[in-house]
Amino acid sequence: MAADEKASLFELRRAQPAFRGLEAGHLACQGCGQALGARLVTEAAGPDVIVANATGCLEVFTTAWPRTAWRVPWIHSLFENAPAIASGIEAALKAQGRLTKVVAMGGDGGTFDIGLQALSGMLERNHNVLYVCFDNEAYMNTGIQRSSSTPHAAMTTTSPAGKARMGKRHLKKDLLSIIAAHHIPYAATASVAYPSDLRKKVRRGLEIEGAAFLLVHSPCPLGWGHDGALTVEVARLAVETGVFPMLEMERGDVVAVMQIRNVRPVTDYLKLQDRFSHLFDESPEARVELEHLQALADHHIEVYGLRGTSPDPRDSEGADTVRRGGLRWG
Amino acid sequence: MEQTLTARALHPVRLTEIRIHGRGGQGNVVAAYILAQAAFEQGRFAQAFPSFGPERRGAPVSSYVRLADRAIQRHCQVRNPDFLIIQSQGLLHVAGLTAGLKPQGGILINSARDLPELEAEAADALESRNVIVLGADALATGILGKPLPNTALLAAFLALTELLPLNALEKALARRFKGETLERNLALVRAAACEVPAGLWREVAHA
Amino acid sequence: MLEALEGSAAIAKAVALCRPQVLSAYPITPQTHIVENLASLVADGQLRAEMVSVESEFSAASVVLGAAACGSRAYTASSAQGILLMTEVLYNVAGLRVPVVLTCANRAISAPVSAWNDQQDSMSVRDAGWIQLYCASNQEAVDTTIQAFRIAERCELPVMVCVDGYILTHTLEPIDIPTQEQVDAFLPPYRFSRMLDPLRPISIGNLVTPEYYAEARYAHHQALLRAKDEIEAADRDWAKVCGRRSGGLLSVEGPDDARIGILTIGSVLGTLADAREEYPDPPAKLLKLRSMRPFPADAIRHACRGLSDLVVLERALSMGSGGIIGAEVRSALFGEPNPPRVHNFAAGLGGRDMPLEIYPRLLKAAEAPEPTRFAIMDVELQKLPETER
Amino acid sequence: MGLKTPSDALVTLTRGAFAHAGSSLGLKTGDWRVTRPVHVHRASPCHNACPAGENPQAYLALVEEDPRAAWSKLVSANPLPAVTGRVCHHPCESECNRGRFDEPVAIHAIERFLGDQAIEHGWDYPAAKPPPDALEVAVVGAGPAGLSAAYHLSRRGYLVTLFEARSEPGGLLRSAIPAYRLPRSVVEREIERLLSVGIRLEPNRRLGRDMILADLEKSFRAVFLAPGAERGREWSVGGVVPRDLRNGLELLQEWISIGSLPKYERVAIIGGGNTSVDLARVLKFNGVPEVHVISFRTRPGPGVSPDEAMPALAREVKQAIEEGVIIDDCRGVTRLILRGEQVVGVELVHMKKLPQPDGTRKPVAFEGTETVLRVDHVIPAIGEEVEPFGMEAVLGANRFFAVDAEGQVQGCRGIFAGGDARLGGGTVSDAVGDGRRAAEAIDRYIRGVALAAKAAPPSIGIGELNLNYFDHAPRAEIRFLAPEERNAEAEIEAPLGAGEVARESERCFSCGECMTCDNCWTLCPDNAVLKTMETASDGSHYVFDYDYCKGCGLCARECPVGFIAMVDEP
Repeated sequence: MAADEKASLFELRRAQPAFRGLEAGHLACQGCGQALGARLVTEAAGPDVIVANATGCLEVFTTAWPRTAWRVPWIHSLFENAPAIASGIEAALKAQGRLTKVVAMGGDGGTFDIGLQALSGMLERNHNVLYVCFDNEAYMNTGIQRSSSTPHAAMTTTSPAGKARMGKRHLKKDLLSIIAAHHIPYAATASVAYPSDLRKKVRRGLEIEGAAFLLVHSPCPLGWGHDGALTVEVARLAVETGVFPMLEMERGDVVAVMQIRNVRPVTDYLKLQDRFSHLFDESPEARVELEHLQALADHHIEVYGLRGTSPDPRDSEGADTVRRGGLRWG
Repeated sequence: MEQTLTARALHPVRLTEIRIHGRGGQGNVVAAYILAQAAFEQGRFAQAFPSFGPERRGAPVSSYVRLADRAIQRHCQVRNPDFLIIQSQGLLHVAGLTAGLKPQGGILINSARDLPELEAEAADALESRNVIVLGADALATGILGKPLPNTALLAAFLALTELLPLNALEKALARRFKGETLERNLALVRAAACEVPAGLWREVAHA
Repeated sequence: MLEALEGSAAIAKAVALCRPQVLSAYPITPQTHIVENLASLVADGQLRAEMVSVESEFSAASVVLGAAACGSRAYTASSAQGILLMTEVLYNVAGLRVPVVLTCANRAISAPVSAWNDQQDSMSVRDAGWIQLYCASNQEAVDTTIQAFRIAERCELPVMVCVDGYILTHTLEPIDIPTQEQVDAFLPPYRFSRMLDPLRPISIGNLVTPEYYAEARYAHHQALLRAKDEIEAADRDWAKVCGRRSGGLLSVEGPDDARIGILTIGSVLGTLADAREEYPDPPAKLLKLRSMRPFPADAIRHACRGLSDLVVLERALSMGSGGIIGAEVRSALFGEPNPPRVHNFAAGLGGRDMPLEIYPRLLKAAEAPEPTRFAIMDVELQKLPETER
Repeated sequence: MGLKTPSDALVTLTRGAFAHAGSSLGLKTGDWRVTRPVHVHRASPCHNACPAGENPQAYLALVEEDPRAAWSKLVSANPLPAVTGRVCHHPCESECNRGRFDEPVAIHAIERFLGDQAIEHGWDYPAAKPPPDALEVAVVGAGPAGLSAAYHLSRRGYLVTLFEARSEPGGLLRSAIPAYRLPRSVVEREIERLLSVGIRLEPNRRLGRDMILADLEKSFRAVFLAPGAERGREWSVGGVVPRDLRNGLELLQEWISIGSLPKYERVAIIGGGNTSVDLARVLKFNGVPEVHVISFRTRPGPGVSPDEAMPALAREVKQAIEEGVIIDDCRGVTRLILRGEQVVGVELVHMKKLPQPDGTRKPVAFEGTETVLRVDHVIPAIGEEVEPFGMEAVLGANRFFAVDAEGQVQGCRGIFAGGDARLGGGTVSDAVGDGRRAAEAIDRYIRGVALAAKAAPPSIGIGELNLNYFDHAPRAEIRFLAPEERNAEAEIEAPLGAGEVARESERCFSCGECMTCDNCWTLCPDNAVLKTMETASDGSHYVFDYDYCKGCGLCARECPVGFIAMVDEP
């Protein structure tokens, strides 16, 4: 590439038609779902936003000193206190009369497990903060250890498959129900496979006065064992199989869902990922776990009424339809 | 509070230090551990450790091996390796890749290209170095079905330096793999070993 | 038998050989490979134990406290931020005199965040009332872990086995793994005198009024001081079984007539041992401090007799004061007839490499006209703006 | 917050180790790559399938925003869209990838819409008048091939003299395609506008009668022969021919020009092409009670391969059946039943064209399936050949011109041929394509430049598209006059409205060509795809920043149109 083009690339980067939340040069693995999710969320929220980030992959791969990929003011303290840090920021902004938005971010470890207490406190006090959890379903920064968000029967280094175990024994913690019990104004789930839906929910969470929570399903190629190029495809299949229900809640009640137009069998989703490879070795135990995961997905579909009745532009196959022309429809 | 550390002959331990370069997810640490295991199988003393820090898939990483004639007590970084093994030729343009390599140090590179091409492309890293190129990806794909270059590179390295006999490497592999995978890896070891001039780096290794 | 193993894998095997019944852990670099290896031993049915994957280190320490109090041998491991998060529980486990073994894979403390090695974490909780033993190699880590269970259960005091993160935990080297028979011969089954048992119900963790609190502290302090003998005995008895010593509280190596001594702790000892062979003069003694708590003051006094200069090298510091081990060594030597001059240095903070060349620099410092009260010897001031130097 | 990019030189530690926003740019993660994404222009199936060489993907991309720009893109290949939009067999639609998703895009209707808009609004052709001193080229025959050649030659700056034997240009467009398929006004106005680009028309000038080929060769730098195939091929059944035998094409041309037809009761038309079907429908419109079309080929329909099917357009055959024409497909005539010289019937037999051991394909009659069909007239419409008059020297004994890859008549430097007169020619769009290719060849010939043989790149199949990003949508409904309302004059197929055209163009998958959907820009985890508001060097609106791209391949995987490919690091 000619030098002048490089210079123009540099100017071009500064003249992007929309705010870009995360700058290039961060150290995420190739095809990282969380890097994609964080960029989309920050763009929908920014630039007038302050981010409080819990320890985790996102924090590590964006801020190796002396550099940071964040384009917005950003603070990391510890693993278990991001919601409390955000509460402090929100209180200060309120005291100063500033209208800047506050977004707290964490991985599933930092949200489902070590930071749950601080999160509950923030929600109970109804701070005007949007908490975004990027759920890659295990402790990825420390090398893929099990978290309470790891799906049942998934293999991690601390819930390995062996003669006496078939991956994680327990079920994925139903964090949404715990969030619902706090009766906060807005809570939702979203996915990196549906960027427009994700952006809409971020804006919705920020517009609403009071606490809001967003769970973003973000595949981890390394931890889930798939090629970096498949990240969006895997995320999409999680939605289309009912494994990851797309919901919106207000005051604890489900008010809207993304309908699945053609429900697909869970194996379509599982077979792309090495963390479930032990379920495909034809053994009886493997068969039981496959049926169990299918039952869990079917249960989601029944409980949340996910099966679409007729094609709808907002359902699982219409929501990401592209249109010709720039600035992808919001 | 008696003397506890066994008395040591007072000549400093003679070490051969190797630095292996690769990308996150390319089995870079495994390569170091296997080479150390091979030395152990041969009754020699060895130490192997990764570059400490978070490894990201695709990111350039390095790992280190020390071989010695008696127990290695030190626990510090390798600064002036005797040899480099470079698992991905794309790394040649990463700044300082060959920094610290001893003047006589040999560089074994996994690449499909021939030496002149590589030297032209990465002059500062390779000029006035003795470099051997091995098409490990192709070899591995042919035998393992996947371009995993580490086993082939280790076999070629041992053939070049004769630091350890090939069957030491085979015993080390047997600890890690079994069945079909082991057989293919052993075949790959034999194939890769005869791709390079045997003993070319003997003197350097045993200097 | 001798195996080429990564430090963490060796430690996990040692723990398994001690027949723990409850393992609890929360992942944190660089401790993760230990708990991962234990998890696969459990998953493959080679270790019948309950593996409790908790939601934070605070709970990891709490789970092993509960398990040990209830009659099961329990083990956990952590690093840096995890150690600080469980500090409240660490004081509690010790105060309740419950025998638990914890591996601390030493790592620097945030902020700023660092995933690399130094000993600020275990040093920060040295007053929590735990026994703290530091390992100079992965072989010592295996032997010390096995000894730790016996020490803890005889003294009814928890033991923290400190192993340098990455430098030891992630390094593969030949390590002798004892057999189950050797460990069973050395380590009897777990017994806790004040076990929670409906047949002999007792309450643990009572509120203590001012009338008795001081006595509780005194007893705990005395127990720690008496533990010195138990630490030496464990090392001797284990050597009878496997033929190796780990250095008890403190061990000394080097020519008797050496006038210079270097006292340090952890994996740097191996590097200095190799360095002594490359830089034979002036001759120097290596004083390997293994037990940080209880602090072996008299052993240090004895080892320093005849020395003109003692260099204390450590991998942590008490900000606003200086060296931690340095201060404690000086206080131990106070009142000695002609004590050596004590030069105190910190180095290797946040994972900075400590190469062989550090040894000659220490010797040169020992011969300086004025002893260095305290300095971070490998700091590079040009990396700081003027105002911060 | 300024964009700080600390160089890699020594960096002083900030208090509390804070970092400046966006300073991650200081670390080039580009060296993580083993493969890299690149833009790859791929031919769309509709482009490769179009005999006239159009690129529907290109003009469908513009039609909603700027119909005029879409039209000029369209006429850069095919100058007669209003005509071909109506009469072409549109292979573009049968190849359209969307056909295997829900329904193909109604490309021909949009092509017709653009042609009609151009005529209505008088949009000028993108062709400057050639200078008076430009080199001169002669074109013989003002049918679709000749018109197209003249147009493309004129665009390339040649002064074209277009000789037409008849009094008016258009060839078969005017003489042999009935108005209900191709209204007279459309032909006349589109041809008139085409000629206005600076082409000199010389009507009533027949080669051999008013000028001779040798003169043309002398006074023009090159000659393009596009006389069409006007002479009906010899037809008989075992040598037997009825007395009053009339050729199908002549009858149709006579009706179109004079409007009179002989009185028939029951008629059998032999042949499965457009001429045969058009004549049959015209006879039905004129009240002939029973009209048969007999062909050994099969009636076009789903699952019928092109080489087995009747050459007539599938929709025309369907309309003909609706209007009462009887199609006797897979039938051959083995005997004429005469009373004296008058036909009273034909003997039909099941017949199919089958591959022979020597590799050719020949019709085979199946003995034992003979039946008798009572008719009073038999009309052969089995195709035509070149009327050699005036071109004997060049045509030789052939029935069609044999041309080389350049379109030059074998052995005749500077003489080119195309359209129905060329061996293998056949449809209007083929003729338009021949004209364009001939113009390019003539241009190269005059400038002495060799043919740059470049095969069309393979078109991109549906497997290489990411269909998750398209939602099902029905094809625009093409409305026809009800059979009972149809007559020989009123155009049967209704046009699409502007709104329908816009929505239909949105159904185009834009195969192999960027549709600026922003997917790559939106989904790059590394912010290594940069959007350019003005078009970038390769015509798209996105640039890969290889300083930072890690080569994960996500953009290539999620590009709906297969415009991004992953290639090994150079």
